[in-house]
Amino acid sequence: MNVHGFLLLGILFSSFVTGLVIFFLKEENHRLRTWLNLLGAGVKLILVAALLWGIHQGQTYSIALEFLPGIPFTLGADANSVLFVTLSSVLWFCTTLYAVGYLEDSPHRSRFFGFFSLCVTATTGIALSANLVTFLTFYELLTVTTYPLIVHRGTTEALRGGKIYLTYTLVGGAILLLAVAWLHSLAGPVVFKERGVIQTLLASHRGELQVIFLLFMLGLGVKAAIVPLHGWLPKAMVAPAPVSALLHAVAVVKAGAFGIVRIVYDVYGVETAATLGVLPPLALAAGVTIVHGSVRALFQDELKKRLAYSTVSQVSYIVLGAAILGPVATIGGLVHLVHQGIMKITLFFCAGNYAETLGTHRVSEMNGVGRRMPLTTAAFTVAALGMIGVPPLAGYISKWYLKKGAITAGDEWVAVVLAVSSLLNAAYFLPILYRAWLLSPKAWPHEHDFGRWETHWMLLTAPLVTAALVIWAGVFAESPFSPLAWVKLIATREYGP
Amino acid sequence: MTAAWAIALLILSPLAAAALVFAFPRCGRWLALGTVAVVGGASVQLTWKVLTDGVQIHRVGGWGPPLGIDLRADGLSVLMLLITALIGLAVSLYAQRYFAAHESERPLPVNPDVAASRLSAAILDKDSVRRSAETPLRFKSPTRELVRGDRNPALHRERYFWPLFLFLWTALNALFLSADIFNLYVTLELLGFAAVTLVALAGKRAALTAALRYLFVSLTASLFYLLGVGLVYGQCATVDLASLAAKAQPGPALWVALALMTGGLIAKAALFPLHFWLPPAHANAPAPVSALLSALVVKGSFYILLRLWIEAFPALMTPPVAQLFGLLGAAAILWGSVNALVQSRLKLLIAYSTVAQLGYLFLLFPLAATPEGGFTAWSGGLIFLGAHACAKTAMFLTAGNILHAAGHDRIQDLDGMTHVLPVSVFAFGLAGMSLIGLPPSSGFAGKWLLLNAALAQGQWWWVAVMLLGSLLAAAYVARVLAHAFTRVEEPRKPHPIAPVMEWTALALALLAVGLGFASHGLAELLRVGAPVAGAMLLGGAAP
Amino acid sequence: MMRRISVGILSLALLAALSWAVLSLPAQPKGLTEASLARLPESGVSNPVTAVLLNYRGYDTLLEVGVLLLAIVGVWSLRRGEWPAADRRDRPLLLSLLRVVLPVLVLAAGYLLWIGAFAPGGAFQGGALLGGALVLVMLGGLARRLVNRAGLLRAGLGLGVLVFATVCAITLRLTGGLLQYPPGTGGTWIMVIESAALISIGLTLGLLYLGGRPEEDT
Amino acid sequence: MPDADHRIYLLAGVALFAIGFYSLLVQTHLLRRVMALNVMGSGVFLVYIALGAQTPGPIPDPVPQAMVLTGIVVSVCATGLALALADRVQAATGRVELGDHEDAADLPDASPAPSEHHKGTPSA
Repeated sequence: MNVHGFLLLGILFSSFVTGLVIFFLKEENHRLRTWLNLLGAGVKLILVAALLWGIHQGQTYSIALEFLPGIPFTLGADANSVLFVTLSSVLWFCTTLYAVGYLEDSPHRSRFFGFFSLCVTATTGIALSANLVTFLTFYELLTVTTYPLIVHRGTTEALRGGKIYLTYTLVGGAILLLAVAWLHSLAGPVVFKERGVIQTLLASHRGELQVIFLLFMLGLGVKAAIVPLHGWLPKAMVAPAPVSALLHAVAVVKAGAFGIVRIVYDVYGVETAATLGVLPPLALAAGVTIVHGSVRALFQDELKKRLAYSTVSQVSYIVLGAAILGPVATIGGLVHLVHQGIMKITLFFCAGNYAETLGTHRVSEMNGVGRRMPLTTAAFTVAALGMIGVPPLAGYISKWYLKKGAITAGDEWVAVVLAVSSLLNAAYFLPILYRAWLLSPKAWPHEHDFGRWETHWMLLTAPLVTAALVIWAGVFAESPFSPLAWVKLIATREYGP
Repeated sequence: MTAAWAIALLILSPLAAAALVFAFPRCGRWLALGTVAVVGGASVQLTWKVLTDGVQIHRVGGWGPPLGIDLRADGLSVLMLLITALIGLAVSLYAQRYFAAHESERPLPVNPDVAASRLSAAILDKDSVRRSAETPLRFKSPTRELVRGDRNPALHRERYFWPLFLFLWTALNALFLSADIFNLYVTLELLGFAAVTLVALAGKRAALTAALRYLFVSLTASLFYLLGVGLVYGQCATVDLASLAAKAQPGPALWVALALMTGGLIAKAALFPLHFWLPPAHANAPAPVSALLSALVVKGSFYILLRLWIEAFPALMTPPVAQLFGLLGAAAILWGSVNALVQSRLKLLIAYSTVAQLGYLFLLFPLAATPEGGFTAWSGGLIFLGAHACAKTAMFLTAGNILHAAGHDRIQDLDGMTHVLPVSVFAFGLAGMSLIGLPPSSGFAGKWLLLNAALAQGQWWWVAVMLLGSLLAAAYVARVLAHAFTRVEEPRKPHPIAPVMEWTALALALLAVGLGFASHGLAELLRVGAPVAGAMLLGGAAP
Repeated sequence: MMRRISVGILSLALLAALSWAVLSLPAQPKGLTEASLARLPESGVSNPVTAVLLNYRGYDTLLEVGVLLLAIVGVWSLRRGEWPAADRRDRPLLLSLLRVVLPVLVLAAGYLLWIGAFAPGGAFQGGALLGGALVLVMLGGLARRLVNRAGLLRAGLGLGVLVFATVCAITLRLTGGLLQYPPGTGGTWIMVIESAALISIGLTLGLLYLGGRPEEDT
Repeated sequence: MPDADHRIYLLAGVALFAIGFYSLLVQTHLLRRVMALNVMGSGVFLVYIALGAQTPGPIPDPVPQAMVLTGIVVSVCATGLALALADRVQAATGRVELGDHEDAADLPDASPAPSEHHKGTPSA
C-alpha cells in the first residue's frame, strides 16, 4: 500500500458515498439529489484525471485491504484498469446528466439514483481490481446493483425481465466463482499480471487449466452476452433508457468483456492460452455471436431491441480481439472496448430521446424524426455510421485493426466474418437513417413539447458530447492522447517490445 | 479485568440478572441492557486475552480434571461468545420496542372458534356462569380462560421475555466456555428450557404446539446425550474434553456413546432428517426469539458436536463418519432450500433457510477432519456460522417488522413494501446477500474457504452442493425481494413502527456483509487453540 | 400398525446396541472414587457426594439451581396456577394433621440440610421435603395468603441463584478462582449456599405443583 | 465385561431407556409421552448408578451419584414444564395430542388476533 493508493479508494467512494447518501434523501429533494449526482460524477472524473496525470508522471498506484485469509482486497491501476476506468467515469458523467433529465417527475428517483451510483461503483471496482477475488467481488456486486435498475418500473414485464437477468447472471456468477476457486486451489492467490501468472502449472495441470478456462468463459460470457448465453440482454430492455445505455456501454456487458480480456491477458496470458489451445474455440464463439447478433438485429422493429442485438454482436469484437494471437488484433479488440462504449451509449441516448419526446419506440415510427429533432438525429447518425465502420469514425479504427490482426495471425475467416458483419450493420442502420432524414413525418405517437430546444437540454447534451467523442476517437486516433495510443501501450506490454 | 473475571462475568452476570429480573420484573429492560454492557465488555476482554496470551483455562474450584470442571476459552469459544454478545445486544435493543408494539396482537388463550362457541353457550346459559362464579376454580369452566385472560398480554410477554432471554444467554455463554461433557449436558438443558419457553411466549395455538413438540425433541435428545456421557464416563473415568482425547480408545462403548450423543445433538441442531421441529418453532415464535433460536441456539449443539468429534474423539472421526456428516449436511442444504422456495409465509421461508444453512456447517466435518489442511475448512465453516448468525437475525427481525407493519407475512402480498419499510427491506437484501454468499459478505468468505478446501482436497461433490445451495438461496431471497419493486398505485397505510426495530436489523445486516473484511482476522482468532492444523488457504503458492 | 412395528424394530436395535455397549464396559472401571476420597479433607465436608455436588463439581450445581429457577419462570410464563384446594370446603382432618406434620417436615428439612455435610442428605433432599410441605399447605387451603405475596415468592425463588452467584463472585475475589473456597472455610460456604438453595428448591418444587403463576401475579 | 451383579442393573437401565423410547414414539397422548420421557430418564439414572456402584474402593463412586442427582432435578423441572405446556396446548387446541404431520400447516396466525374484548360481545 502507498499513500497514492488512497486515490483509488477515492475513485470508488466518490460514487459509493453518493449512492448511500442519495438512498436516504426524501423523494421531493430533487435539486439536492441532482447536485449530489453531478458532484459525485464530477469528483470521480477529476480523480480519474488525477490518476492519469499521476501515471503519466511515473507514479504507481495500489492499495490493499485485509480480506480473505491469504487474499487481500487489492485495487491497482495497471494499463487495462486505466483504460476501463476512464471510459466508465466519462460515460457515467454523461449518463448521469442524461438520467436526471430523463427521470424528471418519475417515482422512486432516490432509489433509482442510489442503485445507479452503486452500479457505477461496481463497474469502477471491476476496472480497478488488481486480483481475481477483488474482481469477482465487484463483478457480483454489479449483478446485484443492476437488478433494481432493470426492474425499476415495477411492471410485470419489468419484473419478468429482471428475473431472467438474475437467473442468467447468478448462474454465470456461480460458474465464475467455481472457476476462481478452482484456479486458486491450484495456483494460490491470483494477482493480475501482464502475460499471465499460471505458466508454472502448464505442464502439470494442462487439462484442468483448459476446463477452468472454459468455466471462466461461461461465467463471463453470460454478461458479455456471447451466444448462446445472451438470452437475458434483449429482455433487460424493459429498463429505463439511461439504464440500457449504461448496461450496454459501460456496466454489465462491458464488464463481461473486460473480464474476458483480464482472464486472457492478465491471468492466463495470451501466449499461454494459445499454448493451451483454448483461443480458437473462443474466437469461433465470438464469430458466431457477431453474425448471429447482426442477423437478429436486422429483424427487430423495436429500436431498443435492434440496438440490443447490435450490442450482442459488437461486444464480441472485443472478445474476438482477445481470442486472436498477436498485438494488432489485441489493439483492435481493446480499442473497441472504448469505441463500442461511446458509440452505443450515443445510440441509446438518442433512442431514449425519441421515446421521451415523440413517443416513438419502433423503427417503423421514425419517419422524418430528423426534421423534428435534427441534433439528436445527427448524433444518432454519427454513432450509427461509426458502428458500420465508416472512416474516419471510431468504429473504423477498431475494425481495421481487428481485420489486420486476423490476417496477420492467419485467421482469414475472421476477416470474412468482419466483412459480413459490417454489411449487416449497414443493413440494419442505414434504413433507420433513411427514414429519419428522408421520409416525411407522420403524427407522433405521444409528443412532448420541451419549448426552446427540440428536447430537454439535459437529454440533448449527453448524446452530443458522446457523438463528439466518437468523431474525436476516430479522427485523432493517432494523437498521443487517444484511446488507440493507450491501447497500443497495453499491447506492447503484453507481447513485449 | 483478568481472564478469570471475564469468564466469571460472562456466566454469572446474565444468570444473576435473570434471577433479579424475575424478582423485580419492573427492572427487566434496564437490567438486560446492563447485562449487555457487562457481557459485551467481558467478551471483548476475553477475546483480547486469548489473542495475546493464547488459550485461557479456568479451573473451577481450583481442582482441575478429572475431579473438577474446567472452563476453557480458545479462539472458537470466544468467537461464539462474541457472536452471542452481538446478537444479544441487537435482540435486547429490538425487544425494547417489539413487545409494546405488538400490544394489539393479543394471544389467543383458546382456539378462537371453540372459544366463541363456548362463550356464547356460557352467556346463553346464565346458570352455568353463575355456577362457575360460585366455584370458579375447582373445575374448568368454559369461560375460565377468557375471564382470566391477561389484562395486558404485551406487558406479560415482555416481563417474561427478559428473564428467559437472560437464561438463554447464560446457557449459551456457559456452553461455549465449558470443557466438560457432563457440564455441557446441564447447559444444554438450560438452553433447551429457555428456548422452548420463549417459543411458547408467542401464546398462539401454533406456537404452543410447536413449543411442545420442540420440548419433546429437546428432552429426548438430552437423554440420549446424557446416556452417552454415562457410557463415556464408564469407559474413560473422566468427562473432561481434553483428557478424553488422550484416553479414548475406539471400542463398542465409545462408538455407541458417541452415536447416542451425536443423535441427540443433531436433533437439537435440526440437521436433516431431524429438522422437522424447527420450521414451526422458529416461524411461530416472537420475532426476537426466532432470531435467537436460528442464530444461536441450534449452533450450540453444533458447537458440542465439533468439540466431541474433532477435539475429544478424533480417533473415531474416520473418513466414512466424516462423509456421512457431509452427506446429511448436503441433504439439509438441498431439502431446506427447496422447501424455503415453496413457502408462502415469510417466517417459514426464513426458518427453512435455517435448515439449509445449517447443512453447510456439517460440511465442515469431511473437509476439516483431514490431515493435509483442516484449518481452511475449520475457519471457513466457523466464519460461515458467524455470517449466518448475523444474517439470520437481521432477517427474522425484518420479518417481525413486516409482520407488524403489514399485519401479515404472506409473501405474495408483500408488494410495495419498500415504500413503507425501506430500511427493513434494505436490511433483508443485505442479509440475503450474505446468505447467498455474494462477495464481499462474510457468507462469501466462509463459503470461499469451504470451496477452497473442497477443491484442494479433491472432494468436488461438496463443491457442486454448495454452488447449487447458493443458487437456491438466491432464488428464495429474490422471490421475496422482487415484491419490493412491484408497482403499487396506493401504498397501504402501515402500522407505525419504532425506528430502533428497523435500525437494529439493518445494523446486523451490514455486519453480515462487513464481517467479510474481517475474515482474515477471524481466521487468526480461530487459530488460537484450534484442534486442526494447516494453511489458511490451500493451493500452490499460498503462504 | 406399521408405525408400531417400525418403531419397535428401531427400539430393539437401540436396545441391542446399548446392551452391547454396556456389556463391553470395563469390569473394574477406574471411576473417581479414589481421587474424590483423597481430596475429601480439602473440600470442607465429609460426605463425598456433597463434596462432588458443591465443591468438585459445584459449578454444575450452580447451573442446576439455575435450571430450577428457569423451570418455574417458564411455568409461570405459560399459565396461571390452579388452586387445588381453593374450594372453600373445610378440611378439618387435613388441617389438624398439618398442624402436627408441618413443623416436623420443616425441622426434618433443616436436619437433612445439616446432615448433608457428613452423610446422605443436603439441600436437594431437604428441599424436596420442604416442597412436599408446601404442597400439603396448598392442599389444606392455607397457602392463599402466602402465595398472595407474589413479590416475596419471586424473591424466594431467585434467592438460591443469587446467593450462589454471589458466593462465586466472592470466592473469585478472595482466591482468584470461581468457587475456590479459601482453605478451611469450605464447609461454611457450602452451608451458606445450601441454605439459600434449600429455600428456593422447596419453593420451586412446591410451586411447580401449582402448575402456573399465582393468581395475583401479572 | 462387568460382573454379573452389575450387569443386570446396566441391562435393566438400557432396557428402560429403550422401552421409554418406544412408547415415546408410539404413544400420542401427551401425558403418556411425558411419562415415557420419565421412564427413559430413569433408565439413564440406573445406568449411572450401576456404573458408580462397581468401581473398586470402600464406597461407591460419588461422582455418578452427584450427576444423577443433577439429572433428577433436571428431570423434575422438565416434567413440570412439559405438563404446564401440555395443559396450555390442550386449552388452546382442545386436544391432548400433537398432530404429527401438521408442521407445514402450522402457520403463524395471519391476521392479528381479535382482542378479547371484541370476542366478548358476539353478534349472536
